[in-house]
Amino acid sequence: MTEYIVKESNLTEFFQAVSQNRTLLSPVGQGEKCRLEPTTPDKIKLDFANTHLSPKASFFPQTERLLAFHKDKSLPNSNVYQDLGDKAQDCVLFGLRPCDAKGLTVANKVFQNDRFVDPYWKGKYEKALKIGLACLKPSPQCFCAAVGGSPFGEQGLDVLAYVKEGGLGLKTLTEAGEALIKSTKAESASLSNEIQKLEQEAYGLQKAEKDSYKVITERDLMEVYNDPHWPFTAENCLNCGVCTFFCPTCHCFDIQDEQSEKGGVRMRNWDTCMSSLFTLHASGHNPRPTKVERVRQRFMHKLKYIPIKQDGVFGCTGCGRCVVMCPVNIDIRDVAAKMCRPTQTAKV
Amino acid sequence: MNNPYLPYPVRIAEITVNDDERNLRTFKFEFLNPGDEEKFSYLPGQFAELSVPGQGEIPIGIASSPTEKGYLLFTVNRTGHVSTFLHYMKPGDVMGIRGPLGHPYPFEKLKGKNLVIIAGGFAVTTLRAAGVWLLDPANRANYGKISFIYGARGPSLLLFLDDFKAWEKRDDIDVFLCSYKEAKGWDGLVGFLPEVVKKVCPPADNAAVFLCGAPVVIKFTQTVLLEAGFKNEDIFLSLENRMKCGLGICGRCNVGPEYVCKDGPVFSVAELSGLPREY
Amino acid sequence: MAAFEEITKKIRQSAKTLLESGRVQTVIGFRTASTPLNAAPVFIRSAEDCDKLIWNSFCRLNLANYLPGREGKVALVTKGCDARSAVGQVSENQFLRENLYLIGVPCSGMVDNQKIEAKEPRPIVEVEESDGVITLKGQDFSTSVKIEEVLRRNCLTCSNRTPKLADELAGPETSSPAADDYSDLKALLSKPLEERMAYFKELIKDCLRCYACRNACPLCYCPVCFVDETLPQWLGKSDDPTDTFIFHLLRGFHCAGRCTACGACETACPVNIKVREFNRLMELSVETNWNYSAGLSWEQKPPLTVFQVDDNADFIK
Amino acid sequence: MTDFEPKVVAFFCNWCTYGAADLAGVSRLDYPPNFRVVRLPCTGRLNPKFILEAFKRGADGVWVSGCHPGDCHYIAGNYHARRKFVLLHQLLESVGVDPNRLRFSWISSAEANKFQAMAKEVIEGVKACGPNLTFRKDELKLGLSEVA
Repeated sequence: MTEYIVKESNLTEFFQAVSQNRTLLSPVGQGEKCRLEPTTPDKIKLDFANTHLSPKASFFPQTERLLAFHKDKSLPNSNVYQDLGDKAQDCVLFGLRPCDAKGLTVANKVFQNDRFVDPYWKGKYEKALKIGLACLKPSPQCFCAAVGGSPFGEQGLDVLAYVKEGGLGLKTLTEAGEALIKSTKAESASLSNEIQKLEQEAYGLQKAEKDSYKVITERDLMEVYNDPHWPFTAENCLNCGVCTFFCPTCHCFDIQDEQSEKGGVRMRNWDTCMSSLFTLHASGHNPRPTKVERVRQRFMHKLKYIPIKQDGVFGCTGCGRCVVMCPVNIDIRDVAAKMCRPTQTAKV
Repeated sequence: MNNPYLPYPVRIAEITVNDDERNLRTFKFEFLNPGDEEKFSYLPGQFAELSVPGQGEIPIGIASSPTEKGYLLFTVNRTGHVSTFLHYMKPGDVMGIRGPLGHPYPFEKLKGKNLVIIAGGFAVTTLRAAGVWLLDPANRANYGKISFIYGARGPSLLLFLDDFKAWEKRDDIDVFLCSYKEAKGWDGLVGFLPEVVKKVCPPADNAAVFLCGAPVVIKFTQTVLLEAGFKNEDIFLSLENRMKCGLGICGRCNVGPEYVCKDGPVFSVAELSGLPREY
Repeated sequence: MAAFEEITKKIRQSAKTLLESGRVQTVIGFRTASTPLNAAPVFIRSAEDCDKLIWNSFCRLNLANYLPGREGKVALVTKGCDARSAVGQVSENQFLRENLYLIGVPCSGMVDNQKIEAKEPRPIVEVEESDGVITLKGQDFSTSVKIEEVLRRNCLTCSNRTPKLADELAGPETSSPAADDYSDLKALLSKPLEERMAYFKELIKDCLRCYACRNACPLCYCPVCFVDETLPQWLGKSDDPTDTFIFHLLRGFHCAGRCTACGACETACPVNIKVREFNRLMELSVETNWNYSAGLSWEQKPPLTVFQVDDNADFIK
Repeated sequence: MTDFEPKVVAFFCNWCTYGAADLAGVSRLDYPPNFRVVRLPCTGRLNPKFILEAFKRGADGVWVSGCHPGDCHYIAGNYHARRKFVLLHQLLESVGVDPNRLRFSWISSAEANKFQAMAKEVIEGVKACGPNLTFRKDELKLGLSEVA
């Protein structure tokens, strides 16, 4: 839509303006402590790589209480679950990396699918204005280009910001984003040439080639599924599920009830397809009994199933968290490369 | 906004113990709030989450037909945590039902066709519902010949026997009941379901099959059906997988890109043939 | 300290001989990882693949983890601590001694990536190692760090760096530092109860309950872990601090007398919890009560499977 | 805290302490009623998770009691149990659980008087600790206040 600049000296004022009547969330802390948290306009960081945990935690917390009931027979509705509702408040997120913003859109299509709308997700997702921060210096593990993303990607964002000489450059992407920036003292400017130039530079700094995994979406599903490399790809795996906990698009959860003598609560907790319990039937039958099926499930889901359901968009956004976090170095880039071509022989 | 996680409050109206081993019970539920029955609009083949406060939820196929007003039926096999707890509950207890979930059998698409319904063991529930629904005067005329083949390990394990005995007397449905093994007092068909299907199955012309049962039953019956000339497109199975949300979100029931809860549980064999066998 | 090239060469040679002679079907060792500051487990089945095997200061994981339930004869590349774990598994009947061959690597300690990050927070692209110095290279910088300054906590107090029970050694024996004297824990234990509880609760407050610590641990081979039991379900699955606390306490308890301080749990932990603190509490107890350390002989019995008639337990009235 | 009546979960071995409790009862020996007994076949059956579960569900104290070493009905059950207790006792004390909350004793089925004395001692000890607030699940988190 339109482009603006904010001078370095006006940054605090700018963040004050965008967070008027809203909570401001932005990455705080260093290294593994870097996370998306409520913060104040004067503490905004521009020099982080990315948050340790993905921002999905702000929309889909590790534990979320959905319903509750009481057991007091003297009151109405005893033993009947009541909606705890979604307590989302208007907020503005500053500093989402484009890969993570795209990840949220992938999860959003699952939480608001063709038949059902998850009210807990929807409330939080739609009450958040999202200002992205483009990546000028991708980390060594980044590969957004390979999965159809860009260091200046715009999906899922209301405004895309980038650090430029003497301040911030802004590009508004939605009506809401435009209205938000208009309400500040940001000065309009023409930045498209600069953005294009910087985007190309940032692409160049990534090791990944553009769209190099696209061929996976074109291959036959069962052929990819039956490739002989899977047992060897999975051999290292500890089934710890760290990859799924850190993934910006992994959205699987478990629903659990807990109760005391006074009442109870139904909540959902992050779950992981790496756990054998995830698919275990009460009868004892398990459709994915060993780690080979479970590891395959994760990669197939990211790179084959989600593209089928979401018009070719990968369920992996190239943020590289799983690459770094995996204790046994199962690198999704290597696996994706294997999934790109038929493998005749199984190799390590 | 309508919250798909929130169950309708229901009261257990009646519990029937179905088998000698007391592992199968049929629960009859009534909605607590007037108006909820209207909202709970379903067709046979769909399922619902039985929600026991403080214990959890289990996805169970709906055994009653929407043509039976005023109540819902579910047959529950005692296996895990929630089903065991449910078996200890009493008529009058309050709990919840969340649904309806999933897709029903493709009744609309199959109008004008002959239908063969094959059930093995307690998988009969949603098929019984389909039978009741099809025999309703409002629907019966839309379909050709209807055959119902139902077998179980023993006569005492045949559920809803009263319904089937009544149907045997009707001339707009052919009912074949069988016991997998000989039993005292059983004068009906005897034999493993696939063998019985081989003997009594009507011709495949202009016909579709609903098939439910244990995996081994499905496997062998499917072979028999294919030999008899049925096409993969015309054989409909109802799958089950571990489920939590039932809304196509929580991610555990998927078979390839399809969610059993949201996109199923009814799939044709043709639809399943291009998918991993993760069910 | 033997040069890592020498050790790597020796490991490859041994692996080749073992595979060619049919002594083992698989060699489990480390390969170069796709990310810097890392080494990945690798399963070698043919002699021509042996050149993938490497050794460096990032071989932190404990490969004994892959033994329980594995079929066929296996050679394992092990540090001192890993060899102890493998020995422990043999004594717990998780693996047959005759199916196991230990290629021991006299260890000089493994590197803690957190300590590296503290010294060089910029993104690192490439790493070189020689003579006890690691050179960290980024897009526009190069920093050198002495390995001994960035060793893992458990490596600084490891008294068994040379795997003495290994079937062969891939290098000359290394000297080990003094054993863990638990002085920090002892100091903590002299503090009031509330402070101790606050310390441990703070320790695990970031826990995601991903159980990576459990899955990376060679001791955690139970077919169904207590956290996964459903009938009854012992632990809630939410982020409830009491459930999380009980998980760590029980995991510590289950590892009592079996932990070899390999640090795999802490390496695997994605939020860098000092998981081993609970194990150390237990090891301190086991050592003081029964003077026992795990994995130091093929014959010894784990302390909780045996007893002395006169075991001391004054606190029981 | 004088009016604080603690709840204590007691794990008793079927062959001895459970009998001692019986004997104390029929002998009309007074003891505090603050504990709920779980009868075990042997203290060797006691999995540490039982104890942690009791605390988690709000028990103010746990008391484990079995046969004197050497008198085990199953020959060595309590010898094995004793080693576990040593570790568990030290573990919980180390992480800040007051040792008065977790008590162990050996009481034979003839020792009704010891049972009485021990019961008093256990309950007094737990009373002195006050209610268990640190090692239990927080009910407020259930969100009940919003529905009732």
